[in-house]
Amino acid sequence: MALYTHHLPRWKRDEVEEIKRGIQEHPVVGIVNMHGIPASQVQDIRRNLRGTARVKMSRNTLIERALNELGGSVADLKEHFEGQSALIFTNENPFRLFKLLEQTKTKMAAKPGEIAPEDIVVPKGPTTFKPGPIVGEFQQVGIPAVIEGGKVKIRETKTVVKKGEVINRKVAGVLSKLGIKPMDVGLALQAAYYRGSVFTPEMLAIDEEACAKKIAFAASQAFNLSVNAAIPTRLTIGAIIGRAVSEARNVGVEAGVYEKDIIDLIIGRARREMLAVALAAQARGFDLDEETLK
Amino acid sequence: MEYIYAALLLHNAGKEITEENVTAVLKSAGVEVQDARVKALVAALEDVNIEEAINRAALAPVAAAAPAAAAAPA
Amino acid sequence: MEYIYAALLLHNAGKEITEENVTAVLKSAGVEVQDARVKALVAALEDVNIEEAINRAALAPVAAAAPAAAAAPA
Amino acid sequence: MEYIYAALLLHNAGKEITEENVTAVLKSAGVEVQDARVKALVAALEDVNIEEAINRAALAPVAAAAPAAAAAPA
Amino acid sequence: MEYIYAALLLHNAGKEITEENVTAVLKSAGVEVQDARVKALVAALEDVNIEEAINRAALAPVAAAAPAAAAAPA
Amino acid sequence: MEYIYAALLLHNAGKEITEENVTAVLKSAGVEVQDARVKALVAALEDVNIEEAINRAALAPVAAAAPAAAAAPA
Amino acid sequence: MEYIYAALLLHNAGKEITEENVTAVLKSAGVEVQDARVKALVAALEDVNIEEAINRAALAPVAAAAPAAAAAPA
Repeated sequence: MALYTHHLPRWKRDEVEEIKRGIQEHPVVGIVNMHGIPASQVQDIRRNLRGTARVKMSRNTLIERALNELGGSVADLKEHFEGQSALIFTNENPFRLFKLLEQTKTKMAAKPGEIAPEDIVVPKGPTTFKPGPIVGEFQQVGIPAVIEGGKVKIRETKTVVKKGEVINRKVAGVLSKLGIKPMDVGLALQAAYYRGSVFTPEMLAIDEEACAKKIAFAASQAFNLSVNAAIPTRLTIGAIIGRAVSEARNVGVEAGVYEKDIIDLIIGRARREMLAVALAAQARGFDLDEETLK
Repeated sequence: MEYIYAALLLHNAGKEITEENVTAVLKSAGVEVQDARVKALVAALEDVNIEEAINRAALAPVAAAAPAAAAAPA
Repeated sequence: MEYIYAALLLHNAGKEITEENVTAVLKSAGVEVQDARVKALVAALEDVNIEEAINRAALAPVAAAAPAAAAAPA
Repeated sequence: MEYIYAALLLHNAGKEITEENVTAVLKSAGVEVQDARVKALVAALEDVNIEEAINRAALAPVAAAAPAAAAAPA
Repeated sequence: MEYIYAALLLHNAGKEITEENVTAVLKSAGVEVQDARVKALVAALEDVNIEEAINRAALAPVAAAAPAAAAAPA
Repeated sequence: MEYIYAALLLHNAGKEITEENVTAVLKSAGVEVQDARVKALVAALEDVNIEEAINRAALAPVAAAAPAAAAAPA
Repeated sequence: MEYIYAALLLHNAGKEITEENVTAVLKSAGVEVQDARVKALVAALEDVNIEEAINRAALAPVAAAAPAAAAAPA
């Protein structure tokens, strides 16, 4: 460590110290990739995060040095460096931080050489282009185009780049002409350090819809248990009564207990049985009288 | 369900549903008739409009099923 | 549909559905029996699994009601 | 329905559904018991698997819903 | 469900659903009564319109099945 | 429903559903525990196969009744 | 599902679903609490309308069996 210190110019030394302080003063430290984010958007993001999280941009070498000097498990963050990294400090928990950063993402046009974050689909339908070289450009990237009513029309919906594939120059050009913005641009959280552990994006992405479903599912189970075990609660007593009544009716109808309350159900059941047999008989040549079918 | 079939048979034939008639029909089919069940049946049917019960039975299930489906996505 | 009820009654009573039996049940209910219809019914039901048809009706009232409605104009 | 409730109460309590037991339960609830209805109830339930009957209609509609559609055109 | 049936029996018999009455009915059926369950039941029933719950059950069974199928993929 | 949720939490955690455990869980959630309800809960669950009971659809939900009622006039 | 039940217990008890509260409830049930899961749950529930999710369940309790398989690994 002493070795590093001696060789660092003053401003670098200060920078490293500032990074170390940031890490020590916040429970959560994230690594984000700033690569390809326009400066204007970085400013927007900073503004959106103000009061919640602080973005610290620096050279990767200096961040690495700070992490090395601190040592311990936080240094594991180094393994998640990618592109042009920046640190993000917050007092929020890492899940919340991940969610916040996802929310700051916006859609941008694709640049040649970028990787498609999802299948890029060009929908069929009319365009505003007049006939010209554009038709050839479309065809070169596999988009079937025709001229219709003096305008270029895309004949069928096409997936031009699959998720994970590189977007080449020609495709990028066509997409930009069509105004398709496939890229998610924003601070991508590479990893977050929290209380001795490094969390990856896969661990941090929470599916709220799935969570709501689990809640609903758990509530159903509780409802079922309460009714099936006949444990009355304010919420379920109505259903429990209903169940008991249904059971009693079922038994009564099934066994043919001729009680006033269910005699109409029994009549209905007999009538349905008659109809079922009548229709089966009809299918085999027995003429039903009109009354039967009424 | 024999007893109710006998009753509905009588109803369809335009005959009154009395203990006597129900018993006769059941016997004709070789059923060992239990008086108590006949009595209970006739008593239960006393205040019932059979025609209406039949029509309700035919209509109700279909009608009930439709709104139920609609409620599902809620 | 007296004829069908008579058949169901016999079926439930564990009796065979023969022309003789159906006629006896119908007569016991005061129905003026048409021999041709009895013949047609007995012939038609020969190939019908009544138990299955009944169970289907009991379990699936919706299903039973639907074809009923559809069949109505027939 | 008192009579049926009494029967199910006994069934749930693991007791036999006899005329005597049903009568006792009904009386304890202050019901003026009609012997014929008790007899009819006990007779009707004699050959019935109550556990099955309880669950049959209760569970069946779920399964029935699907074939209902399929059966409709039949 | 014994406790519930006891309550429904009392309700149908026009009697009040009190801890005392429920206990008496359960005992008449030979049930070893647990006071806590009786208390919990009576308390839960205080806020419920039983008649309404019963009527709702009468209407619901058929309809209840349909949303199940629709909701299943959720 | 707190009591039910407490029971399910214990069940899922592989712990026994005893009065003591249920009480502890409820207290940890800041619930003012009523001993009688805990007793009733534990007693009711004694003979219940919880796994089965939670997955078995409970019939006639309150909500399902609403559309049924709408269909009633049919 | 323990974590979900803990959350629902707190919700039903009218308590806030915070990391601290969830942890306390889980511990009271003898669960070895994983900090990260508690955090993930609380963060996820921030944007979930629990009341709505519960009501959705109340409407389609029958459906519970189906998602069971899907939810199991959770």
